[in-house]
Amino acid sequence: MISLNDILTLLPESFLTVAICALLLLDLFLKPSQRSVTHYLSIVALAVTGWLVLQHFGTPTAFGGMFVRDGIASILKVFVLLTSALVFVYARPYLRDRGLFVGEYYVLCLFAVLGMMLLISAGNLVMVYLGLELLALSSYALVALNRDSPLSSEAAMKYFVLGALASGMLLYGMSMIYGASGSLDLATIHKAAAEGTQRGLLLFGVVFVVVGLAFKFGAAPFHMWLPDVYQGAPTAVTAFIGSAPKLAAFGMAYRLLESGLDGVGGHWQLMLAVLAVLSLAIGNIAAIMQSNLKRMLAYSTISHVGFLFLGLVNGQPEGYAAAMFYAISYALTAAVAFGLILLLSRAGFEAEEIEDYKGLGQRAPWYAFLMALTMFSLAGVPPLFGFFGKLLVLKAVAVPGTLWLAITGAVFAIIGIYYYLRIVKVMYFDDPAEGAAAIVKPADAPMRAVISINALALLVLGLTWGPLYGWCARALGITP
Amino acid sequence: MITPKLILLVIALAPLFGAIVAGLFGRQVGRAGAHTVTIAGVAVSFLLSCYVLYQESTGGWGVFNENLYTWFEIGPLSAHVGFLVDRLTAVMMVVVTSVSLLVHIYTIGYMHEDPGYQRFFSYISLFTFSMLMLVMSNNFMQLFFGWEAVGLVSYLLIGFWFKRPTAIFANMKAFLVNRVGDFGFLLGIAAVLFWFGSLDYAVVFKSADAVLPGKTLEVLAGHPWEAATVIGVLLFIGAMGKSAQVPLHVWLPDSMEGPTPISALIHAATMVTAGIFMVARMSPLYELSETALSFVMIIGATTALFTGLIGIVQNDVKRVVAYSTLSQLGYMTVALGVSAYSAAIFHLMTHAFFKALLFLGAGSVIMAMHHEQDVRYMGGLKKYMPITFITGWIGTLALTGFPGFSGFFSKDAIIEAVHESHRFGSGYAYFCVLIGVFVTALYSFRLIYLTYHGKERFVVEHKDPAHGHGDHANHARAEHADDHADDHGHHAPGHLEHAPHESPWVVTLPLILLAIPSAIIGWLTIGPMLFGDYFAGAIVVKEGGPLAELAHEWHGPWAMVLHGLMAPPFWLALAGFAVATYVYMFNRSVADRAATMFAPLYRLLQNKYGIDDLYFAVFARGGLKLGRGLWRGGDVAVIDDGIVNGSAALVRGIAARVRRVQSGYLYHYAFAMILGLIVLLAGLWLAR
Amino acid sequence: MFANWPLLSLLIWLPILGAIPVLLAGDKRPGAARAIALGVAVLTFVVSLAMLSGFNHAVADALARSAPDLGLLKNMYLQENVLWIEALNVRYHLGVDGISVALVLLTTFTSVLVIVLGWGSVDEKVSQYMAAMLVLEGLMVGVFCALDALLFYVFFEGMLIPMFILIGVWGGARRVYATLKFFIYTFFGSIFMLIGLLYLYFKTGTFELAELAQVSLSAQEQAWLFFAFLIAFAVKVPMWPVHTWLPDAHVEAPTGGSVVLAAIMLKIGGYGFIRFSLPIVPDASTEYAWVVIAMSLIAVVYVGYVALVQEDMKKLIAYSSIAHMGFVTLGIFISLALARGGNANGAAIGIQGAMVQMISHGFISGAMFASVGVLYDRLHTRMIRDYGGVVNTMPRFATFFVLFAMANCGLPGTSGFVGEFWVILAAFQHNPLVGALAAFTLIIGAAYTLWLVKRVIFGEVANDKVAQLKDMDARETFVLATLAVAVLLFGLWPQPLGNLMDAPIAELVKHIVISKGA
Amino acid sequence: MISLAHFIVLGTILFCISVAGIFINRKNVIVLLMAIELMLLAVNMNFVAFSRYLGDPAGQVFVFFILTVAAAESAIGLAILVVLFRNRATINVAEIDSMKG
Amino acid sequence: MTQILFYAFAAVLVASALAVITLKNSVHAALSLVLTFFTAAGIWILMEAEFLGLALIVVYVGAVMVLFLFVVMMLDIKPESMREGFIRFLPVGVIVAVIMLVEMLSLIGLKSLQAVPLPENPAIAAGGNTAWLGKALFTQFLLPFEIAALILTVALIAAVTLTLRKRSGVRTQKPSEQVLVQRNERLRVVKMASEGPKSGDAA
Repeated sequence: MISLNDILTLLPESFLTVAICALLLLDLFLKPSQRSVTHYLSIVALAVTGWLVLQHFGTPTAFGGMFVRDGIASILKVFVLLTSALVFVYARPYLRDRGLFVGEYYVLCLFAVLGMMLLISAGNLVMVYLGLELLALSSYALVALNRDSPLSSEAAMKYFVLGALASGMLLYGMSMIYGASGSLDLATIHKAAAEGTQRGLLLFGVVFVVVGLAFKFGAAPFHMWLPDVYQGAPTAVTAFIGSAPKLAAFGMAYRLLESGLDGVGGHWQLMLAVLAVLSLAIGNIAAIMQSNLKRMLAYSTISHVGFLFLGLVNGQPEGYAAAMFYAISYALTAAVAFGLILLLSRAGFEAEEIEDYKGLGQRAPWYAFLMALTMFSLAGVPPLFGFFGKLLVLKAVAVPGTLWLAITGAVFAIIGIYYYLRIVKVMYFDDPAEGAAAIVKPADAPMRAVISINALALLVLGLTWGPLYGWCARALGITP
Repeated sequence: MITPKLILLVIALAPLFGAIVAGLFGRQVGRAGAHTVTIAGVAVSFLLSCYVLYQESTGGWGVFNENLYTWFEIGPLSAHVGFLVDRLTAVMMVVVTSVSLLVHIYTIGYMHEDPGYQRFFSYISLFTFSMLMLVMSNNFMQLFFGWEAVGLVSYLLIGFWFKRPTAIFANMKAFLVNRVGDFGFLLGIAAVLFWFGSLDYAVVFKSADAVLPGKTLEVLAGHPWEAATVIGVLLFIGAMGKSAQVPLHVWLPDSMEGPTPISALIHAATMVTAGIFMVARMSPLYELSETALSFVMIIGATTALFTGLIGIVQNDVKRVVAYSTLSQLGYMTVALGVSAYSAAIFHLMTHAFFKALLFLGAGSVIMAMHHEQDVRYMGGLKKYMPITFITGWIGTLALTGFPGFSGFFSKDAIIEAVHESHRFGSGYAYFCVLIGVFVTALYSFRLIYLTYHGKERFVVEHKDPAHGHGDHANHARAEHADDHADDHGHHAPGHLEHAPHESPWVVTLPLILLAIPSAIIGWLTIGPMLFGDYFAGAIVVKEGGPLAELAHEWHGPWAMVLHGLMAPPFWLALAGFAVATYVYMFNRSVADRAATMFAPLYRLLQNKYGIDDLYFAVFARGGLKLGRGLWRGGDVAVIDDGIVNGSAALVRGIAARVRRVQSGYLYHYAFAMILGLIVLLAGLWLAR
Repeated sequence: MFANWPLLSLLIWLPILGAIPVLLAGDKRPGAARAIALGVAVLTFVVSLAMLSGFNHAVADALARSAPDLGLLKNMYLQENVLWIEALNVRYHLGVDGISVALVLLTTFTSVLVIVLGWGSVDEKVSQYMAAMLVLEGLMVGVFCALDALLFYVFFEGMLIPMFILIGVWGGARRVYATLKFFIYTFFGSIFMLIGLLYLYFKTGTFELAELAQVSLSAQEQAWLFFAFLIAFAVKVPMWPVHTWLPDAHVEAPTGGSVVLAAIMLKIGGYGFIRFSLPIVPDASTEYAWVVIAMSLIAVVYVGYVALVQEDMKKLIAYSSIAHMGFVTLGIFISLALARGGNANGAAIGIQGAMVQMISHGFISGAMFASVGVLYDRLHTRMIRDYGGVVNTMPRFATFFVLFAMANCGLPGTSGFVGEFWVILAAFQHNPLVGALAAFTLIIGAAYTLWLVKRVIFGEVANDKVAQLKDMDARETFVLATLAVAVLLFGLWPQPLGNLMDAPIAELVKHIVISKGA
Repeated sequence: MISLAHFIVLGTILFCISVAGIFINRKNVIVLLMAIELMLLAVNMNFVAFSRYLGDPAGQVFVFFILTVAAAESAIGLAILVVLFRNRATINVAEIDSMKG
Repeated sequence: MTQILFYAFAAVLVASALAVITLKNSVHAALSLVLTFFTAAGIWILMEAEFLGLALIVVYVGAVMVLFLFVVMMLDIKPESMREGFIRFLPVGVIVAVIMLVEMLSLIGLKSLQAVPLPENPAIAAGGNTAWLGKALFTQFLLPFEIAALILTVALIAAVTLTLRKRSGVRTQKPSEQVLVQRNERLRVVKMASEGPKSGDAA
């Protein structure tokens, strides 16, 4: 039966739910001019939730194992909330310019955040599924948020159909796992997998589960939705679905693969290795040819997912810690990248073609510098944050047996460096195109402050990433 | 407190001081200041050198061997700056400083119009310093320093008139050819270090007998080489470069592009003899390898004869003398080859005087002829410039080895030594040196006659003031235009504004001062130097060296002169003299007829056996071709376009294909997913 | 007195942080930017001198205390050792021995000159240029001080960013191609080293160089690691056949960039061999020494010939740099072979030669590029055919140029001679044929250098442009004169360098003879 | 008596039919949605069967949730479809390819 | 008996499923999907999952499919235009589907499944399938149940956000305004001067 503990354990989520509903109602009575209230309140809501997440009350599990609250969950949630808040800040001017500055954006985003939090804490296949769907359904709607844009609706359509297909496959896998282990509870499944009852059926299910995961991450060959959605969705939405959900996806992977299917690790690790190599290859190679920055970032995401998978293929705590660290670093970096696109775009001008960045170094030195930082971080050049993610992941696989993966990763990292450098090249080495105005809006000081801090954090964290990694490591029970 | 050390330091550093003052502060001290200070410096070191020679000869000092400065010291390998002064060194020092001093004085007259006056003095003093360091060195390291330093100075001086294309070509050529020699020389030093573990003469020479014999080096499997031979040959390659031995002789004739005093000092008297000195110095090592010595001898003999032959057909005054220098160097080398080292040094000394004399004489003529160097436009100069004329004759007699003159003693001694030698190739060497005598006489007297005797082949015209200092550019490009002789350059060859006249005293004085030793020094010094044990300790010769043989029938210079009158060399020289006299005094047409009759031979000599052309084709052009091939073929084609940009292009190509997969069609996307699923299932299926 | 200051950190961070005020000065006020930059650079140089004295004191103390020989890479001075990432046991561990000190001094010294050079030749985005230079300096010093492999790697890679910008922004016509080539080439090399380091971490659980030097590895592991390191450092040196980035980079880079690149960055490759390959994988290094030796000899001969035919002065000098760096690698690996052959003395000579060659090449190539820069600033062309007879209009410049040229062909009395000479001596002891091929540089080196001099400096004034040339101003004269002094000083008095590096090299030699096969 | 296998096979067949449907059909998005519904049906079939044979309610509860979510999903899907149609005046999949590469 | 029923249902199920993906007309496809659901429900009821069987019919046939048909009508797509190139892709689809079917069946391992015994239905003990499910749903699965509610909310918001739009130029009653109307808005009393002849302005 439900105890107070269950409620307490679920307090952050419960609070967020209440907050969302409150916002939803409040928003009805706000004039468009007062929309900022929603904006700030939702950020506050995220902040409070974050604070609650960090409080140590409640029990490790609640609702009979339905809900798990462990270190990993807290870390991932905190960063989910953080990146979402950042995205909110960055998105505001963009939304306002395009008449998308509506309550629904915030409500749907918050629902998505809630979905992520539940997904991260899922202790049961049902919870995984529902969390996933809560996230997915909100995302579909968000992508289509700009109702008058053909691109958005097309993107939404593709996203929706493929997403539904993926979750269908995931469910099919779950059904098989259920059939094999006789339970939906991940802990029980873990036991069953370890004992090897109905192994054949279980493995059969695992394949579908991995497919579902791969789709959520956007790993090749289940990545097809990603470029179109990133490009088609309003940048404010791209920024959202491009950053935080990667953390959630990692949480989901950890729950399903580690907490659930550890017993059959050998198999899914091999699958992940294959997907990782594919993603690295396709992501990096396809990104070279892109002329649209959002699309290029989409492909780079795919390649980063490949790297993240490298962390999982060994099924070791170090590997998970590395992958988690990687996800965090990626989410923060992606937030800046999209944030800068949002910052540089203005009414009637999406700053999403790479050409648009010509000579930015002269037009807006500071933002060009931030963008350069971001690109070098994504490329994995020390001393920036992104490098250390790669470092940890490579460290996880640079052991006898998976050395070949490390080398593959390295080789594709070299290919990858090219398109990031291309952005820097365009910004600094090319001269501004004719009539390219100074493209930074004077308004919206908070956004510019925040994004500057966020970008510089990539540098600072590059020098002081120890504690963060320590946190991840401790959460996974690694004692340094 | 005057110690030997101090004296030696002063000897070495005085010229350096002069060089620095003249070089860095030339503008401040002015012309007069420049030549005063440099001459003073050289004079000081000349006097002190004489003092040192005296001390050495009288045994007052004994052998002086001290390190003054440690250049570096890593582990076992240490290199010092130090002096080893014994009689050999002393003789060299005197020769160097004396000739240098005279050349300094001479230069005042020769270069008085040149804008680079101070620079020139600075260079020649610097050269004197380097040369002294070279000869006074007590270790291989410093030897190499001096070796390269004199090379550098010679490079700078040949290219002194840096506007002349020929000059800057010649100096580069000289440097590079010398570098080929240094290549061997350096390896020789490396070899010495390898086997002896030290670079000090004293250590090396002392332990030579103990260390080298039996040691071999097997670079090509199955072909062990004697250590002594390896060292000997490698070091001698260096000597071949410096002393312009065939086949590395090609740079010396071109080096005549430099001002004449340089030709006298560096390319006749001193620098080119560095190789000879070095081999003599290394006699303890060379004595250990018959092979090396035979090698030395054969190279020397070849040089002696064949370069002399070229001298016959040259028309440029300086070039004739240059080829005679080559041939004389060949004689010295032969002497070394038959381990008559002291004979070589002896000839080196005499040659230094009379060859310097001839060069300075030639310079004086050239001045008189307003920098016309072609003998075909000279003749009958004796009435215009008597001193030059007389000294010229003395020099020539010395060169051709007229009994009594210094050249006679040294050259005869060498020929005799070769005759005595039984070393492999000595027969060939003997033949070469004998014919060489005839050839020498021929070209020497030809030169004399063409220059001083016969009728004048130049026209004196009085130029109208209107045309004179014409525009700088056009005749600066003209072949023989010196920048300080503009107003002559654009004249048809053999046309002078005003009659030639005797040179000023600064020029004639050195001629006279050089003529004296050229004539008599042989008579005075042959006794001790060759047949006494003057060089004992400095030069090591195995038992029964040819000179020892000769020493038996040695009865003083007078006897030698008498004996010389019967000996084949004298008659050969006489023959050469006769031919030259007949042809160039009485019947010029013979020469031309001979030229036409033996056209192929004539052309062969004209082209210097085509060696220069060969080198240019093979090494210069070939090198460029090779380089271009490696660059375009290797770097650009294979590495860059092939591998580097190629892989980039490859990736781009793949990318273009990969893009096409992302077709934008929903069902393709779904298809991809399902395909992925199928593949994974298949994988599992196989894994089962 | 300085011995217990954090001098090394100061040396690293002073320029990096100094870049901030320079940037703040902004491109609007180039004067201020230049002044601040110069100030920072000079200050850094002064600090590095303090570091030298501190180092000497420390060494003296150690000798006085007759401190025990702790083994390779443990006898480091002015150490700073802070835990950086405790989860990975990565340490912010700095320290110097003679080798590092020499290179650090070279870095700080060159940086000052580079700033002075940029003073006049760079006139757009001045503050950014100066800032980039300073950051670069700091990172390079870091590379030479790092005793933790990962820290080393961070500096090693971090350097790429400012250099990338320097070439790309202030470079010539094909700068984009050149700078991308430079970046990707180097990145390509280093990433494999990273994997190697991670593997070592997996084996040992530490990135401490000193620890890594002690770990025992199987022959196969060593082989893999050796090649991982080889790629990284061979690209940096650069060795044939991975050298093609250098000519392009040099040609396109601004003068300052070229100088830094040639004078310091290339040295990092050689330094890497000495710090990583030899200590960590001595056996594999011995086994595959022939590979490196062969590559080096090719660099000397092949690249020499390639240099001969270059029409672009910078390209020519770039190729000559490759040839000269060939001596560095040659010396290092010859010595390894010698040491294993029981000839410790020969080995010492070889490594000394390599090190001295690095330092002197720093001066000479720097000077050569600076000289070309002087010409370029006037005529804005690097093509040899556009010059000729420069001596007529720029006698002072010509004097310096000839001097540096002579140093470049290794004339005794210049620093260029010392290193090459020692390496050749060592090479001969290893194998006379190798010695001969190495000595071939005497000829080919002289050939391309003197031919360059002949065509550019000597001869009649080639064209009116040359006729209007002005001789060097005080600033340029200062730079070249300083370098000339350095070149001659170390040519005539190499002993200080020898003393500085004797001890660590002796240690290294002692270390590499011990096989660590597991 | 019918064995568990029967139901699972049936589910599998349904699954494959829906998969086939998804890319045989290259025109009509609505049919795509229907195919997905079929897939869910296959999943449900499995769950029901397993839950029955395991005697465990969880399976059937899961089916209950799946039905709920599927309803919501199709609501959103159709909404998107309507938006798409408004923008494009078509739901022909073959014409919806403005983003590619 | 049950077997026969099962096979019958199964046959219809598969057939109608095939019809769904092959029929030209979307409406027909939707209707055959309805049929599919009916048969599926039948099979479930055979399996004693009565509640879900009925729920399937209610939720799907009652709600979802109606929604589908609604949309189909609303978008009125020409059937014939929607089936071009159908034949072309049929073989591919069939092949892929068959491959998958083979793989899946071979992987599932039917042997072991056939061996699974059919246990006594615990629902009966719990007082019927519905009670059995209800108990689980409201105890163990309470949290998911709540979340499902949230999901429906999201769906609601999403659907409204995407589709609802205020059309301009459409006249509708605004009751709120009707209620708030004031008297003086309805009639205005105009005061005006009384008419009267004046001296001096007779025309």
